[in-house]
Amino acid sequence: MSFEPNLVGFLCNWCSYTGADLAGTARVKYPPNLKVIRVMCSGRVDPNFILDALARGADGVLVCGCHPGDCHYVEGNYKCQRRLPITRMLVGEMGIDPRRVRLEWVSASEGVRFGEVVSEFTEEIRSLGPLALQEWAFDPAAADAQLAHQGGEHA
Amino acid sequence: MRPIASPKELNDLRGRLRAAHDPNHTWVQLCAGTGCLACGCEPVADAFRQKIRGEGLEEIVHLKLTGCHGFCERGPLAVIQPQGVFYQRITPDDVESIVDQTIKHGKVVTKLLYRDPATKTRIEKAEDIPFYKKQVRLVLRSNGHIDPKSIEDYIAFGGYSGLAKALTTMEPERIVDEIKRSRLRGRGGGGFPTGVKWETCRKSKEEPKYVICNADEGDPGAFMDRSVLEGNPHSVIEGMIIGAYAIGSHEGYVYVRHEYPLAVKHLNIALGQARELGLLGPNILGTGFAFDIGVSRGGGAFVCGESTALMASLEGKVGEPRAKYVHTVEHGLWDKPSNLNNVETWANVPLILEHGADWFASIGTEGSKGTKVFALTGKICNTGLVEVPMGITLREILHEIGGGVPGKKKFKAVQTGGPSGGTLIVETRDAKIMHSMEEAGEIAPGDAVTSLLDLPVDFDELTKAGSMMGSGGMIVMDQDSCMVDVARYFIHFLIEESCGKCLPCREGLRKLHEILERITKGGGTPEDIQTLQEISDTLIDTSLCQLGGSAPNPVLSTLRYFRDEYDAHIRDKRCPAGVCKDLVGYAITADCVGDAKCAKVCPTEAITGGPRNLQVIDQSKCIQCDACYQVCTFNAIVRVKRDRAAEVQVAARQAWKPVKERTQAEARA
Amino acid sequence: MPKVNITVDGRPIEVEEGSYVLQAAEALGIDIPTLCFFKYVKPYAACRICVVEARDKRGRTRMVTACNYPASEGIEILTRTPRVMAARRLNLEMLMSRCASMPVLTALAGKLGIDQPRWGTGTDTCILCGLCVRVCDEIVGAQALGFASRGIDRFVTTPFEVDSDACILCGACAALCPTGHIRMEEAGGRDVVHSEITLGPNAAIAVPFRQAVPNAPRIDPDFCVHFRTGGCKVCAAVCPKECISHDDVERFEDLEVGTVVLATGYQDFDPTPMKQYGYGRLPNVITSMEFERMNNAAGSTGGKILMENGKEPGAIAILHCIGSRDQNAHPYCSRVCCMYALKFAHLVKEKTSAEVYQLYIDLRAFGKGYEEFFHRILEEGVNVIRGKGAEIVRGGKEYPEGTLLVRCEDTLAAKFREIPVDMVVLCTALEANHDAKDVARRFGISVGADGWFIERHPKLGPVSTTTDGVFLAGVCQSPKDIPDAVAQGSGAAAQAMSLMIRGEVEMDGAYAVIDDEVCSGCRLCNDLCPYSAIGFDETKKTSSVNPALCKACGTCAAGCPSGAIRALHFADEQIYAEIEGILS
Amino acid sequence: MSQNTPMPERVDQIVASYQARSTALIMVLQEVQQEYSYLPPEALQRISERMDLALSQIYGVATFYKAFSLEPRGKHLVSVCTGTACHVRNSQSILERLERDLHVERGQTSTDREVTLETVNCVGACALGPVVLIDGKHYGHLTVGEVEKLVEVIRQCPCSVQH
Repeated sequence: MSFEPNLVGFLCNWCSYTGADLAGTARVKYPPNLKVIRVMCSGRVDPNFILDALARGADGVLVCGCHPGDCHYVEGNYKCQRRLPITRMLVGEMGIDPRRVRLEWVSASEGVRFGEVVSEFTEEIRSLGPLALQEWAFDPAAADAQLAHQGGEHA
Repeated sequence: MRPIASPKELNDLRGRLRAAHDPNHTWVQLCAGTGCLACGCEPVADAFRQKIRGEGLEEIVHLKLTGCHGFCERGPLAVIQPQGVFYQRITPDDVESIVDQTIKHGKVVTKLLYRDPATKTRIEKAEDIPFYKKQVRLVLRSNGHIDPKSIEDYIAFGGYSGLAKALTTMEPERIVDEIKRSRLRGRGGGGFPTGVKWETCRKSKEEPKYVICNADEGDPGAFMDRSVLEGNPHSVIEGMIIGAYAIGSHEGYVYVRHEYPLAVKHLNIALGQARELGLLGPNILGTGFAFDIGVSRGGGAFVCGESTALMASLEGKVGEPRAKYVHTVEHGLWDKPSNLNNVETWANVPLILEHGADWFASIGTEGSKGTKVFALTGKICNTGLVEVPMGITLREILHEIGGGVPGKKKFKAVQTGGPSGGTLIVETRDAKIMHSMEEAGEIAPGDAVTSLLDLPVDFDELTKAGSMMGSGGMIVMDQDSCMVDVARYFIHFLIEESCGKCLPCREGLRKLHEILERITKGGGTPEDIQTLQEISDTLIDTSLCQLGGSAPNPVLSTLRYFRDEYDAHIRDKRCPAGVCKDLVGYAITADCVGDAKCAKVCPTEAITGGPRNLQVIDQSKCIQCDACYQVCTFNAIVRVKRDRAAEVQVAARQAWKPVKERTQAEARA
Repeated sequence: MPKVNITVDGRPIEVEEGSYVLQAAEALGIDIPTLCFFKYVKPYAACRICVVEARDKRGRTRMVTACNYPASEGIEILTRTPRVMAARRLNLEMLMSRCASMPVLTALAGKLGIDQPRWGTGTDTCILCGLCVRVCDEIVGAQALGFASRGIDRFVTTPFEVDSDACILCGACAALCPTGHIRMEEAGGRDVVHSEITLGPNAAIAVPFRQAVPNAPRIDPDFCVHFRTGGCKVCAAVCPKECISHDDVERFEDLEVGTVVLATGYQDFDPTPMKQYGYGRLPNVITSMEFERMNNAAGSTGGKILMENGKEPGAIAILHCIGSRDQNAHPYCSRVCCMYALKFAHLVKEKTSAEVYQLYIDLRAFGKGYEEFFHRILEEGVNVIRGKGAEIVRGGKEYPEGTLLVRCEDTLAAKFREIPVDMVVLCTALEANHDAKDVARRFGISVGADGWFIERHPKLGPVSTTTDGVFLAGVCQSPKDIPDAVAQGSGAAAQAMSLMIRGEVEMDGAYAVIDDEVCSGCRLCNDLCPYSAIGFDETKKTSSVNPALCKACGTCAAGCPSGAIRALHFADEQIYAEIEGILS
Repeated sequence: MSQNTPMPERVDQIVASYQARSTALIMVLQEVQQEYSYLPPEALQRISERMDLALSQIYGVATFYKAFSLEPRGKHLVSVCTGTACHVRNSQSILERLERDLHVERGQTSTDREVTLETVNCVGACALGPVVLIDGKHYGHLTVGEVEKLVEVIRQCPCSVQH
């Protein structure tokens, strides 16, 4: 069976979360891979959240916010618009394909578009394959043990 | 000089000074008032100094330059003490004989003695001279005797005893009472009871209070205040200190007229000496009473004789009077209570304190107490300063003291009180004058007329008769004065001296002068008399101060007594006294002896005729400058109506004979 | 002051002791003529025209001047006795013989019954009443004038009869001079009318204009003499309620308020830079506000439409969109000009017989009854040209003097046209106040590119702003006409009232909190917050959140480099837990 | 005080000697008049500053009192007494002759600055009436004829102005 990407989505409460809700009520078909975390504004999304999600096994992270100018908090989405590219650069430098982190503006009325975004993102991640950071995640306890083991040799 | 700390010390000093006065020394009391200075007493003094030094008599013969003796006509003059001989019209050359004969040998230089024109006899002692005999010299008592620049002289002569008595034995209220009981009245001319004035000033609540001496003496022809300040400044200072103590003032001012530099000098010297002796300043006579006097020189403005204008001038402002609805004794200098009196009034105060109010009240009449100083000037034989008891008649002053009108001229009028307020005093029984008074509606024809000349000198009497005491200037006029010109002169004087603030005075005086000038130039019309009357009434009614208020007096009194002269000018275009140039023509009569003195002085060579011949004035060239009339000793030149001059000279030509051919009688006529 | 009883012409009156008799007569309505009296300077009593007879208790009568004679118990004042009248008449005749016949004197002569002054009239124009000297000394305090010389030569002058540098050109002497002897004149010698003097004596205290709000007089310090010389203060002395104080100074007051309604309005666009319209250069080219002012009955022309030379214009052009819908000025439409332009056209038609030309791009008569008004204007014969006025130039020799040519393209007739008119009204744009940005920053709201304040939401929140408690009303939010402004104002007031009525602000649970221990004081978060809810504590050197303003969007929490800010309900650990939960 | 101190300082000294009391204005003006025989405009300006008095008040005082003159006076001062006493002794004719011979009107200064002719209302020497003062020296009992002699006296009288 093909790889099912495990996606995390941060949706802003006023536009994208309402948009997702509209997609649901409008029976829009879109893959279920995206697991959603509601935040009050896309500006709340801290780059650490994205890294933590990836670290915990997410294959891709989608951040959605209101269109610029529509933000319920006036400037929240502008801040997100500045933070995401930097996060993607950071992720890229860590050896993770930046495309695994995506920012989309979805307004409350764009239920259909939300579906398309999720589908498109899922397919894109599917093509990138699993990230599976755990394998090479740093296990502090193992590292200690190994160190102790090596220490013996070096001591 | 140590300051005197008590009245006893003052008496001791007086005792010492009197003891030092050696009776067998000789004092030459030479008058050095402004009048005598003017007629040359300086060279006489120098001559005395040289003579005394030359003869080595410095120890026993002393030259003392005193204040004015009063007899200005006979200056330079001196009194040799202790003999008391009175020499007059002394020239520097006479000094030689005075010292040699009188001082060394007690012999009298008859040439220098006063010759009484009536009795033609020489009089040795001053008090025997008619000029002095009828006088009672209180304010001027020490004028001829003390050296104004020495306080010791003043003290030796009894000075400051009144002050000592007042400060140490009397309460201020009692001093005010004393002055009230003496019934002393203001000598400035108004005659307001001095005691009442002091009392009101004392009672007003505001502080500080000022005591002011009005020495502005703006009336021309009046120099009594000047003589007192020059001759005896301490009497005024003492009076002011007593007044200040009585009223409760600590600051005094003497406002002296700009034209009196000598008075300012002597006053300042006296003030300095008084301060040095502790008779002025923080602690007077040790009694703790503090009072000082500042001298302020006027700026040359007659209006500053008026109290509120004087105070404005003292405040450094323009001498503009202000309404007297609030009296200056309550709101005067810097709006504080200020008691202003005339020099002569202040000079009387020490006498009253020294001799008591009853003594003072014993002199003078029922309404006016004490004496009054008059300045006798103008057409009078004995020009000078006269101090007479109130009640004396003007006739006595003019004829017995003044010696009548010089040069066979007829007396016409005497003017008292100066330009603002002055009125004429005339021989009201004179026919022409009575006629004029009838025309002016003053008296009904045939009414009895009070003779002004026989009125006693008294504030109330004179005012009742429509005249006034005035400041004391007494200008005598004879037939040569044209009354219309006199009125015009006074109005012109006031135009120059008016402050110009209030409309009636400024515009009224201009109008009066216009009319009077027109009359003197022959352009008068009958209605002018009515207009002069109306303008005068308005000035009296509405002028802000007394300068304007009393300016019409000279006009009204000349109109009242000399209406005929006004009619002569208006109707006949003739000036009876020959003064108004435009109406007068000069003509030489047959009395001319041909000495051609007139020709020499004539500026336009209008007189021709050659030596020892009848001189003739060319009417076209004559500019009526009066030079010939004044120089001709034979009264051969007459001033007649302009168009009659030629006629007179034609008649003269027929009647004229050379002097040799004239009979004895004709020559003498 | 104790009271005294006196009688004036037999009529009793009680007055203060020492008060002047003239005032008593005035109170009784008895007229006493004066020449040198002025209520606000000390009486001088120089003219003596106000003499009256005063009879004291002892029956002695004397002539006194009413202006400064103090009232005392029981005196009787007689103002018209023959003696008084004669004195007044003669004094006046004497004055008239020196002075030229001037209104003040001939009027007084008439009153005193003098038809022919006895000595005729003279030439002087100064009656030496001293009013000028006293006002300059006692009221103005400049003491530039004074009397000189004395007696009949007395005259009023400045020192050495040269221009005085003490004179502050207030014109008080000229205003007070009863004969016009003193005139105000420009350095060039041209006579100056009082109203033109910058420091004119037309009272530096006045109600600015009829409908001023508040409708109370105010002092203009630049023109008030007191602020120049420390003198005067006549207004304070005269005000019965003593409500004038000259030592008030402008001061800033801090008001503790919970709600603010910003209604700071707009300012007119200045068309001068647009050289093509010749405003300020060509005569009779005026802005719409100036035209509006001219039409105001309390305006300078009393409501009449007049050209600068005072005549009625024959033709008027009204140019729309000057500075509006213009890439070089303001791109936005100022919304109100079309309708007031039509109103102007109607006013011109109603008040004058002038031709009217409306030059518009699109006529926006969008409001209720607006379109009907537009048609009515057309029926009144207004020439309506669809084409923006391009340029205004002076008419050539062939046109009468003062004609202006309006060059424009009539797009409907597809022709270039040059319309000769006498007056041009420029409907200038409404632009934001020059200090709009400062005001916005002060109140924590934001300003759009066009300078108008930004409302909370263009559709749903037009009267409030993103900062709670700050509301907007009127043109400061965007151009609008009076009905809209009133509507918005009412809305803003209502919303403000809703907050104020409650008395406290309802906050939902969520807001951000800064931990002082962790906060390094980098102040990064201060600018992050669109609601300026994060302030900086100077003493503790740490930032802090004002919970009432915080909208709990959490942007600051995400931006804080040291993680010192906790966004309640969406704290970091909560989100991490969510992440862990969905990925486990 | 020495003549050569420049005028402004000299005026300051005079003002200071009266402690700049505004009430001493007339005395200050008299000393300045005494020093320079007239009141120069700069002096009045200086006094206005030093005594904190309005120039208009000072100008008023300077033109009110006859003792002050705003124009420089002539080398010699001839004062004819026109008081009443001298008037009745015909000082008018002497005044008119002096005006004719000196070619200067009363109250004016001759164009060559030689002589100032002024009238005074009584100098207090009425016995000598009619009296004329030349630079402070009295000449009494004058008649119109003697005026010519007087004019010579004025011309060669050495003393400069002091009165």
